Amino acid sequence: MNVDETLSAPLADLSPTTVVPPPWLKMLIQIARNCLVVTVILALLALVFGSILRPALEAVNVNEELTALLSWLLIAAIPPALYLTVGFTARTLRNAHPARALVVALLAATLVYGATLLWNAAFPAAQAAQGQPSLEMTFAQADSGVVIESIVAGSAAEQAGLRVGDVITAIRRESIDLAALQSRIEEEPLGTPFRLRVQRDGEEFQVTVNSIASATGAGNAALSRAAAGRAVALVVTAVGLLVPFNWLPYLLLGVTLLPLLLGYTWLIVATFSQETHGLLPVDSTGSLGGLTLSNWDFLTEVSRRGSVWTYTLNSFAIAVIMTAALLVLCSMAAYALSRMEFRGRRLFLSFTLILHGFPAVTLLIPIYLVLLNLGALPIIGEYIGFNTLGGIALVEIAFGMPFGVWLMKGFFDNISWDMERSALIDGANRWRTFWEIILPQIRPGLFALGIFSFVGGWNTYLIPATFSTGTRIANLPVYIQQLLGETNPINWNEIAAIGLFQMIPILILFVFAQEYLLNIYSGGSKGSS
Amino acid sequence: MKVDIEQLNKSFGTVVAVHDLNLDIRAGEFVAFLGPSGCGKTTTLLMIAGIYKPTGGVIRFGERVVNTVQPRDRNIGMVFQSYALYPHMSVFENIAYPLKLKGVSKDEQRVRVQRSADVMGIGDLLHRRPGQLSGGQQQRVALGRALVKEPDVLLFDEPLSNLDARLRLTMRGEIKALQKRLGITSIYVTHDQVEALTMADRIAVMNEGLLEAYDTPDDLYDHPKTLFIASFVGNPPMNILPIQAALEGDAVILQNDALRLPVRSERALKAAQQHGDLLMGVRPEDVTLSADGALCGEVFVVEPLGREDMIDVRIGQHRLAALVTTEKRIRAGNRVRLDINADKLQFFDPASKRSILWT
Amino acid sequence: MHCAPTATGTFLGMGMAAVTTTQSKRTSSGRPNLTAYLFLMPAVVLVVLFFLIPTILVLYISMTNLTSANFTADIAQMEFIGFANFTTLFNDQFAQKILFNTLFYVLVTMAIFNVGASLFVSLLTTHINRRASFVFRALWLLPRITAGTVYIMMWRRMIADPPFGILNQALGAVGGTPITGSEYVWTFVVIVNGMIGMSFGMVIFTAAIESISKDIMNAALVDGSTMLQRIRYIILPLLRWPLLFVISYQTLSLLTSYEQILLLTNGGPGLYQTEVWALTAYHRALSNYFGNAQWGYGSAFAVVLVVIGVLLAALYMRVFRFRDLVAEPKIETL
Amino acid sequence: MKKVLGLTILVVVGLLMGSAAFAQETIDISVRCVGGEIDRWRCENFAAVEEQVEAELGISLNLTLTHDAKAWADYKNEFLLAAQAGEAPDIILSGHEDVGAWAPAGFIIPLDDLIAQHSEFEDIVPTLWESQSWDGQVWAIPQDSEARPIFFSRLLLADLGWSEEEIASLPERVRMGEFTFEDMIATAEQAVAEGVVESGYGFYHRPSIGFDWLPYYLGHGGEIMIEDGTLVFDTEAALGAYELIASFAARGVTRPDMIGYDWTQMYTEVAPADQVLFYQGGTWQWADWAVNYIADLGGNDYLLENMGLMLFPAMTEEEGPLTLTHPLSYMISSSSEHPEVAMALLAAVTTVEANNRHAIESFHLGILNAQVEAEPYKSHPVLSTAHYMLDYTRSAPNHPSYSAWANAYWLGITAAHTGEATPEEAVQLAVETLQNELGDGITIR
Repeated sequence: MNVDETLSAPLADLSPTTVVPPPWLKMLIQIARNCLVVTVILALLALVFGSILRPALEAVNVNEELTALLSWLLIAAIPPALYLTVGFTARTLRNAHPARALVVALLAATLVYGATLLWNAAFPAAQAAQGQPSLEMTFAQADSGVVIESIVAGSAAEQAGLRVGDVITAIRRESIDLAALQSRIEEEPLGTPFRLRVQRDGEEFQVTVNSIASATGAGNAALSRAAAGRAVALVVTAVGLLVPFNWLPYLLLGVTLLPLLLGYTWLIVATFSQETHGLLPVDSTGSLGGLTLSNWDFLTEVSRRGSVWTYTLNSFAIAVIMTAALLVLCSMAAYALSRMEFRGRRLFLSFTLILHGFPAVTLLIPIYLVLLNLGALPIIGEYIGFNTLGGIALVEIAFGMPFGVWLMKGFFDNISWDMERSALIDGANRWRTFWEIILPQIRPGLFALGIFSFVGGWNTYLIPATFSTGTRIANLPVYIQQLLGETNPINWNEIAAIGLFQMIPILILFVFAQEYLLNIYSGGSKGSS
Repeated sequence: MKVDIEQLNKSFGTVVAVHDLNLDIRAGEFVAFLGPSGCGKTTTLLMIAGIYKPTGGVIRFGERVVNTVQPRDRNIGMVFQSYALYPHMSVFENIAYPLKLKGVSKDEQRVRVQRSADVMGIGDLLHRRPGQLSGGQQQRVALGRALVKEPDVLLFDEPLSNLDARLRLTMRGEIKALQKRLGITSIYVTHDQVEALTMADRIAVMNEGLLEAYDTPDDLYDHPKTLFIASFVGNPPMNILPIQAALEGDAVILQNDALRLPVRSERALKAAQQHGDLLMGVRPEDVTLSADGALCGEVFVVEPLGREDMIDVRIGQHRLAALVTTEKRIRAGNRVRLDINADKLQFFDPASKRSILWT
Repeated sequence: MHCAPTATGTFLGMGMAAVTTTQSKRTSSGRPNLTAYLFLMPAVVLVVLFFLIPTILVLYISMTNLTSANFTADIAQMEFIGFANFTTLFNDQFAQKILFNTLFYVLVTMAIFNVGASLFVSLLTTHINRRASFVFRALWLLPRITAGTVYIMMWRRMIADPPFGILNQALGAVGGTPITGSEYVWTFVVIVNGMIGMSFGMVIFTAAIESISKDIMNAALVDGSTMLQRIRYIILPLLRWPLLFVISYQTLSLLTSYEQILLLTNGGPGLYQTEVWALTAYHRALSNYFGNAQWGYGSAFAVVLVVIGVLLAALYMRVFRFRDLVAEPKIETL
Repeated sequence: MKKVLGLTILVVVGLLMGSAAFAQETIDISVRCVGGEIDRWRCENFAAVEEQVEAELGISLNLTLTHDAKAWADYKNEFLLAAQAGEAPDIILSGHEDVGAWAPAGFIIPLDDLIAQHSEFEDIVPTLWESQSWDGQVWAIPQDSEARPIFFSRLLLADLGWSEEEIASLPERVRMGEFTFEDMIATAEQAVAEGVVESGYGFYHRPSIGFDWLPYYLGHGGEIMIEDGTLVFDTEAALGAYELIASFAARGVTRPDMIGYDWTQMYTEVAPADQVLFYQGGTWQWADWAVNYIADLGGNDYLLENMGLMLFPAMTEEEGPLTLTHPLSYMISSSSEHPEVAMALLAAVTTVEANNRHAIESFHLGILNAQVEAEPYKSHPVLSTAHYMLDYTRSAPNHPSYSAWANAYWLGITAAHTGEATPEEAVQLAVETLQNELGDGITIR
């Protein structure tokens, strides 16, 4: 049991000894009431999304599929939500009378199961009632292919000229085995034409047979899947009730994180595979396997686009310049704004705030003109104009600045005034106070800003993509995007490797400095929260 | 170095923090600023330190007007309530910092820091970081740092309020002794009257930005000039009762709706000359149990203070606190008779809230 | 006993802000402090170069017919055409659709992810084992620190058609019918952006929830409240301010950020299906298949955003409790 | 000591001056190209002729060749920004239609005078020059040419029951106008109905904006620019095009989500010739497939066996079959300090030898008359069978506002294809957009 059990026991009743087990009837009524409330709420929400919002959005010409999806999800959420409701309600009983709790839970869950079965039958699973598609034949697996065992008399298959004993080798041009054939028939909608490649007496010919609804075994597959799902939910509910561990938050968090986990897993798997089908590494023929290190050849290769290290160096240069400049700039400005009195302070402060939310990315057009003019400056123009690393870094710095000043101001605001007064009395001027006394105090802030700036500079795409030409000063994200371009075949696996390579410094920072990263926004909002 | 403050004013926006303050602090004197929190005493101190700019008036160090002099050029030392040690520097670096800023050579820094640290009894802690020190040790470091540059004026901003009671007592004595030994003009801000009374040569009592009194501790205690001083100085606080005084023969009758008290004393005579309503003050230690006392009331709270009990007696709708020996074993609900030491009575004019004895 | 607030008083800032005209006069009469200006200088230069001048420029360019065919960096040579671009913009048959797309995108992403999911996750992670919660939160931060190009590549693979798509593989495993990315394009646009956006709210909400004093939570526990009651009656009311902060800040972020959409769908598929306003500005001015960039017209789109941005930022200053920010510095020396 | 120092200084100064003098003869030329790996000769040809040109002109060249696979929009934008910043490469490869925008903007220079100095250009197929001109001047040198035919899968046609002869004669029947576009769609429909291909796999087309869409408009008798140089939008032709395009998905021969479909995914399906019956693409894609998609099936040989290519079948009787070419061209930017050197380089790569390297590897059509007669072009199995198509090609005009025209046309296509608008509404949409953006600059017919 973890340390802060008292605070982390979201579902448990807090004082087991004082719980008086409520009468059975009362508990069941409570369960029923809770179930009803949950159902009504979810159904109402589904109604709002599906029947009200959706047409409303349609009327104003906005895509409505999200609301459709939501309403569908809400309906789908009803059975699990009911299980949970039962669980929540019966849980109070758990600590006092575990055995009784289990009985109540199972009883109630069974009731709910029955109810939702009816509900589901009335709702979107309607297609199950249509019946399974069938080719009106039965098959058996043989070495040479799928052998036709029997054909319904007068069926389309018979009319197409198929006979018992014919061997089906492929649908269209894909060779097929029994299991694949059956699942294809099951999955394709009714009336789908199946182009069968058939062998008879060493001759090959093709026939087309359309699938029709079969009278037997209607919709059993879909229903049994649903039933299996419910059984799983039932077991989860029961286990959740009895296992003295707060499993629910973990489950919910895990589920919400799933897409991310899958995505990053793919990234890693892909870098070591010839190709991937979903998360599985496959070779060029599409069968499992094909693990390879060749995707990492880019590390040593010098292609037409140059070596990846050039891009890495550019990325690094942008990130480092940006980090260094932002640290100095933001801490100086924030120090003045936080701790100094001067005319125009109010103006500056309000300006910082407005800049904080200013839509700077929409200003790329005029910023291009500014860069052109900067580039025309004598001497320094060569380093900070359009199509220079300095120019790109400068724009990045400017864009990152409002947030940085804001963040650092929050940190400065929290420094003790006595400390600074003391330094002044000890004989320091403001600059020394800032440099020797205050800056060392806000090291966490500097770390946070530094890491964040580095990550930002390392990952930046839009600005280098817009303000650089050719590949001379392009950075890794621009390089990667360019490999994903439409004029080139996309080698996903090599790009995944480059992507992972690009992520390595970030991941290292992530592992060693995540607390600072997690602090980033809280530091910034401290000044005003 | 003597410090003179004339007509000092400070306002933040429309809020007046310090109003027409006049003070003279003699060279080598130990002056305490006493008052409830937020009364302007710290603001005054920070003006002396040069952290705040006075809105009006003059601050003089010796003959030099320092109003616009930077803090670093005032040659002052200051000890803060929060100690304000630099957490990223060792004790040595902390103490040496003022010297470093002055450009003192490394060798001399070492000597002077060691000396200062030895004086404060932290000579063996120099390599530590402030975070590794106890509160008392940190306070000593802060003091060492303030002293190391041999300041002309030493400023204390409630330096002991973060320490526990025992330590506070020790430090109190040490600071007092040190100040006497070094003879540095010192200004000490506190809201704790015991500290002020025990340490200071003179105490400036401030209230709502105004100077209420500026006197030696004894005078403040025995001859409070205002009702505020009387009720603020002294613990437990002085009893204040509304009263009318009338001469009746050679006795003075002090009476109100609930009590009638004939007394014979010079102070009472003086009060009797003032007709009408008065406020009478009497310290709890001057109220005694007496079988034939003129006052009679019901005890409703007994607070044991160890050596003595403090009892709260209700007389009519008035309350009177008294210090009595524990042996009497007085319980709440007892009816007691009380007498008052007539020579220690104080009298105030209810309108002006000033003493009618000491003006 | 009432005592006038002094510099050490905590409510100085409030006192300052409560005073009106005479007050601000005094504040602005602070001396022109050279040191402070030196500290601010570099930041100010950048602000002028990359915020102030561009804003003025974009206003001007939006009133010219600058295109790649008559392109010039010299302002004097641009052909001034008044509000013609804005007339064209408002007559554009798709402006309305793009506007609704933008609103839809901002509102839905905000509601489901930037506020909804982030609140959900912060509530969950603050109620589980500390170590585990740290891991979860850190994982949620990954999308934000992954380069947009890599992140989008990941998602393109996620929603690819069979046999490549991860999602379709999962669907296939449970017997579902395959889906195509373009069918659910808005869903994915929202999810992809939301997963990046939600870490912001999560960090702030988590900090706010954790800063709620343990005493209050313990008191609620002693009172016998359930977790849901604690969330409803203690945590959520205390989160009012962070919620406002997140909503106002993220509205602007969502409104003006388009990099992910650019990389994921580039506004398509089909007829401006996922085109948002900021992306249109980019498309018009900086990305055209046939090579003719309409800088003036694109700027008109940008100007609309700038105006909305400034208005929102002003609103947001109120939310940010600007008064607290201008609390006077407690050192006046120099 | 002093002597040594003096000597050192002397030597250093001498070296510096020497290198300066040497540097004077080195001329920096930068070239920017775009395309996939198979298009590498677009840039690499310059490296191949570097020494030859150095010898010819007696100079030392320092070539910077930049070749990547950027998206066209980004690529063109990059040049635009660079040109205005004075940082444009000396030679830029881009679509010929950019002449229409870049010439009036002053980003590229007219080449008439320079062309006259080099005899290499005389052999260029005369029709190609038209697309390089604007305002009576030539601004670009053709780099390659191509046909954008329709590919058909021999495998799937056979599955459908077509005989060898029928399949083999298909291109010719198209050329004669016997096999029309409607016949093609009907064939695709039949293939879907019989399960030879899955629903939506009968006919694939480009999934995004591009030139491939013009044949639908042109095939219905549309004109884009008339002789006096004004842009025209022919509503009747557009309606025909949109109706046809809308019918693809409606008749189930094309995926409804074809627009926005992933290129790589599409090629994966098209290249093996066993899933998609007809595909509208470009010759260069053949080379791409052979190398990048079906190398392990047998590459080029596999394609030759299983894939064929034909003109766009006739959509109307009057227009007959057609195809489109979109020549890429080299242009010289106005920020180039050595246009004559750049031109010499261009002349050097405009030879049969140099251009064949590109044409053969990437399956682009030749630009020189002599090229067609020369080996290995002459005997190249694909190029030789496609070469007749040059007689049927059309191309886009060079006009500063062509981009607006094409964008509006594309809007209608998207609207019609996705079913968001009826073909009539789609025409209206395109017309309104054109009028809104171009005002008087467009004639609606």
